[in-house]
Amino acid sequence: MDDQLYREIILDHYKNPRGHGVIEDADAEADGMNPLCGDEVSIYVAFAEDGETIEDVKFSGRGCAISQAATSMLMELAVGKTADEVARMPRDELLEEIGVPLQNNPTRLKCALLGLTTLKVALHKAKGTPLPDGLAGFDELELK
Amino acid sequence: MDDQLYREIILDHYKNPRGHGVIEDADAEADGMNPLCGDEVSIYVAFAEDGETIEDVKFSGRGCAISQAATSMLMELAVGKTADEVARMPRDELLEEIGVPLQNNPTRLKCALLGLTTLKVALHKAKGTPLPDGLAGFDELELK
Amino acid sequence: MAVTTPRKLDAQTLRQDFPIFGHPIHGKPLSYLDSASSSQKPRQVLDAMRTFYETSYANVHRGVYDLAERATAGFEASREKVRALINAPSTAEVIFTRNVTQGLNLVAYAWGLDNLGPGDVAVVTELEHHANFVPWQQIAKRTGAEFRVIGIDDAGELRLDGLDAIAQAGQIKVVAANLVSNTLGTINPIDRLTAWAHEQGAIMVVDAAQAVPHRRVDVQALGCDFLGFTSHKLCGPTGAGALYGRRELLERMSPFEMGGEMIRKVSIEETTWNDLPYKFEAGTPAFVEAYGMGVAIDYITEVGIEAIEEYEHELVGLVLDRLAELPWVTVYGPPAGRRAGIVSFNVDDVHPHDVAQILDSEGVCVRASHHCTQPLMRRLGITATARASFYLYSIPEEIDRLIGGLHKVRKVFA
Amino acid sequence: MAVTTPRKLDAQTLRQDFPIFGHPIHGKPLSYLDSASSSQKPRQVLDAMRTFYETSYANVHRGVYDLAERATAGFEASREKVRALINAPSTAEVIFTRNVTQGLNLVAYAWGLDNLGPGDVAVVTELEHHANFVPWQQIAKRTGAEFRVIGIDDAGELRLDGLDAIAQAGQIKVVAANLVSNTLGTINPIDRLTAWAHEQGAIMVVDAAQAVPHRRVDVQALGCDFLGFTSHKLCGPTGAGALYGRRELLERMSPFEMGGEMIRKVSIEETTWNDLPYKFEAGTPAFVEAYGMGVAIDYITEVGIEAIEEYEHELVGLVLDRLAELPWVTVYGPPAGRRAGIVSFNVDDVHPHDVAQILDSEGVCVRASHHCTQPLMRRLGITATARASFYLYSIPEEIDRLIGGLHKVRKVFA
Ligand SMILES: Cc1ncc(COP(=O)(O)O)c(C=O)c1O
Ligand SMILES: Cc1ncc(COP(=O)(O)O)c(C=O)c1O
Repeated sequence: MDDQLYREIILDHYKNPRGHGVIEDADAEADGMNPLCGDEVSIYVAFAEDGETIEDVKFSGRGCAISQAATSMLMELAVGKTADEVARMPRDELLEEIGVPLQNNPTRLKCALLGLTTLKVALHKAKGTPLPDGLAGFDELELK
Repeated sequence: MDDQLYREIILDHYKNPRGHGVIEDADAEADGMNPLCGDEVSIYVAFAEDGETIEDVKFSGRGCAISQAATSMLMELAVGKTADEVARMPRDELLEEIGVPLQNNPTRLKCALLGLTTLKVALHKAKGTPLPDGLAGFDELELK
Repeated sequence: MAVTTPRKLDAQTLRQDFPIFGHPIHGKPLSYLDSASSSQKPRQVLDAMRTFYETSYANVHRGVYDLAERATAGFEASREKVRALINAPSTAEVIFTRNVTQGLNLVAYAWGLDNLGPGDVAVVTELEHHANFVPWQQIAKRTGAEFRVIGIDDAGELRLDGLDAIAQAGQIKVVAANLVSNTLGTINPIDRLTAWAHEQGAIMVVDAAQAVPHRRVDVQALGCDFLGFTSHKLCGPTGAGALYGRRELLERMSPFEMGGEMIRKVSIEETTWNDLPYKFEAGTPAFVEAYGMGVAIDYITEVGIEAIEEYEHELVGLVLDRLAELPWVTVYGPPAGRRAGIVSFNVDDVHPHDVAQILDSEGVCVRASHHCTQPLMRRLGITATARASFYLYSIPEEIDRLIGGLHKVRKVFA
Repeated sequence: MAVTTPRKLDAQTLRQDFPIFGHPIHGKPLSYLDSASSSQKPRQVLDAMRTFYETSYANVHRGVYDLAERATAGFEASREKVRALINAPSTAEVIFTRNVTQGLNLVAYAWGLDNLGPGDVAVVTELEHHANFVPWQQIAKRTGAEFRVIGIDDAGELRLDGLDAIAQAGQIKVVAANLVSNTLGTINPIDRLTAWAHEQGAIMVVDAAQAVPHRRVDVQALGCDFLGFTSHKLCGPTGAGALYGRRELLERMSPFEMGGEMIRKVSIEETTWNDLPYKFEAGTPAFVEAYGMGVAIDYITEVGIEAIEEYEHELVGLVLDRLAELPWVTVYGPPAGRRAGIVSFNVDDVHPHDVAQILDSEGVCVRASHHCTQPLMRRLGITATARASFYLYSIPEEIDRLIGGLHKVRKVFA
């Protein structure tokens, strides 16, 4: 199982994360945490002039290979999309991109989805749209 | 088992309890309760002139055949004894007198011992002696 | 899991799923008429729990390895079964508890300590089990709130005409009632109580310990805010129960017990809480028991909740008819048409302890007690009753043996 | 109950009592190194619980009939086993709980709500599990009391030289500490903490979750006021635990959870409480689990508590030696001579989740987590560790497989 999980591409993203960093004065921003291990991730978004298109997105924080690689891949996925598109991005889209089998592994699934969840929270907060069901509770808890 | 439990003598004491009644201005007095069923018993003691010998003892309240018969038998056992003797009376002495097999029946044992426990509490309170271990907790709880 | 009967309930066949009936009592067949106190367990539940321990055991949550993932999956699948059983909107609203008592205390503490105060009123019914009575009485006392009790009529049914007077006592903040009385079998009008509670701006807390195992319970249809039940009365193991709570309330509430699993982030200065439902599950849950409760839910669901209700209704009609033939027996509570499978009674001049003891010698198990409803006992002017109660494995022969045993009681005390 | 080994512990033989080791993980033998999180269960415990359900099941207490008396006897016999195990003076001082978390919350609520207030101080240690940290932090907050933490040195041992400074914070009312740290394996000087607590007029609350299953614990020798532990780490079922409390304190305390069994008399106006220990056991207890815990106590007692301690000490020395050979592994906590069978470590540049995941593929189960000790993690400057921990069925071959697995981790992340 680990051989499928720790594929070359995962290890590559883990060792060389894309979009790692901080955006000062970001338009949208949120902190997420995986209560299982205490890992934290912060995500920063800068919109294009239209205030909708994601022009830049970065993340900081440390975590396991799965969470870091997934967040790194997400950064690539999100750039150029609109806030709305990302807020409605099904989690399976990201999971397919990651391409590792996590269906029997809900604990690691949480790792894989930490970045996406945090990004969605950031976007909903910036837009003032209500958090969808799966994200409720993240609202006050996740945001400083 | 019930045939041993509901022997003639038990039923006789149940139907014709000895010492059933109230002593006004009793020298010692306590209320007991079986939390299993909510049954309550009150016991009243009058000492002889020496202030030690139990001259009269009565009980009121209702309960099951075992508790009523045991308390009724206890009334007969206690009269003429000193407070100290009764306070130290081993419970087996009463159980032998009752003569029914209760070793596998701790619930009914509580019924059988309700009167004795209450009488001991009454005597200890009247004498101001500390309640022995098994009776601690009865102290505030049992007495109004 | 193979349950033997699909459609109409066939108790004789179901009974074979329950190993305990293979063991005689005092040489007599076991007539178990104490299911309201606790139900017996089918082989299916016992087998599944054993297999869990033998093949998938590890602490749930936080475990990355396969064994822990499997344990977690079993535990969480059970949460979904509870959700479906009571039609809760989401598993986030299903909290595992030790028993219904703990669930009700959770509400009384975690909601009550922060939401009750002087001028407020907590309302319960005279039919309540102590588990839904004492917590409200005591938390009201601790917070300075008033405590009021909805009375009953002589048939053991709630007097809703007393509600207006109760509303005068102050700001009603919580109404707590059981769905089915464990002593009288009364089925309470929870929908009407809920409507009244909500009119007052109060929350409605339902003790469904005697309902969920025996009849269809739908928290959305009832409209209540909290509803609890207990595994051991539902063919499941001891040590488990569940509490449904409305999300908006659960989110606003402080946690109850605190420790592992229910936190998000702990520092010396402060602590934040995990998502629902974990915020209310501190420490290692009774996860094998919760899993076993899920298997029990599968079992009763496959038998058919409606079939169980219908069958027990037949039995209670039968026993009421038979008891009515005994002029020296007093039966308490409503007529068969308005009661669940529970009958409290007394034999003239014989204490219920003695009734139960003599019945035991015939292999007949009934409970003799105040049934944790002392305020109700006082209302009825007694201290205790004998109580017979049914479940899906109960058979008419057990009623025959009960009646036979009562004749023996009468003879001994003649 | 037949335990196979009497004198010196023979783990290979004992292991055969545990059915789970018959089931490979990913085709590899199971190397279960997560006993600090939860232990596996011997056949003896599973058999006994099953027999209880199949032959003696009825609700405990209040039952007059034989089945209920037998169930009660099994449950209460277990209480005596707990008493003997920790040398409590009396079974009146032994309260059954769901787990140690519930026991510690019981003390925090039932003692804390009435005994803490402004000017008072609740003290815990930086080594605490959240179960003995968050309740005190939050009850202190609710009551307006101060909250202070005893720090540790770089070896993960308590800095008792900091106590004087803490005593300046106000009137110390409670000191809460674990006997053995679940993350570092540190064995804490409870006797000295207790002496200090009592000098301050404070009570001493001991979390013995990692101690009672592995070493002799004597509440009278320790002199502490409360001590809790949990069944599932002690070869027993989930859903059970026990709390020892000193009688004088328990008698003076308000109850915690309220409902059936814990009352003496309930009326609309007021309620009085049952005798100890029942005053603190509301509702139907997890009595089959409590019974199972008693059987588990028999099991470990027959193996020999001292033999277990000695054997685990050997194993922890072995694993520390082997880990010391890996320069890319960091081990946290005290030297072997001063620690229990628990080792937390990290692999350079690899997250513990990934360590545990790769070890799992070799059938090796370790926990990767903050182990419910976030304040300790922060003190160590990390967010999580991988942790290996032992019990009486652990064998040196499992350590070999752990080390082999770590080499694989290193290779994957090279
Ligand atoms: C030291 C310590 N305290 C408390 C706990 C909590 O135990 P439980 O989850 O059984 O309540 C644990 C185990 O997780 C522990 O190791
Ligand atoms: C109506 C009702 N409420 C609460 C309880 C308490 O259930 P438990 O003891 O499982 O918490 C019972 C059963 O005893 C009950 O019948």
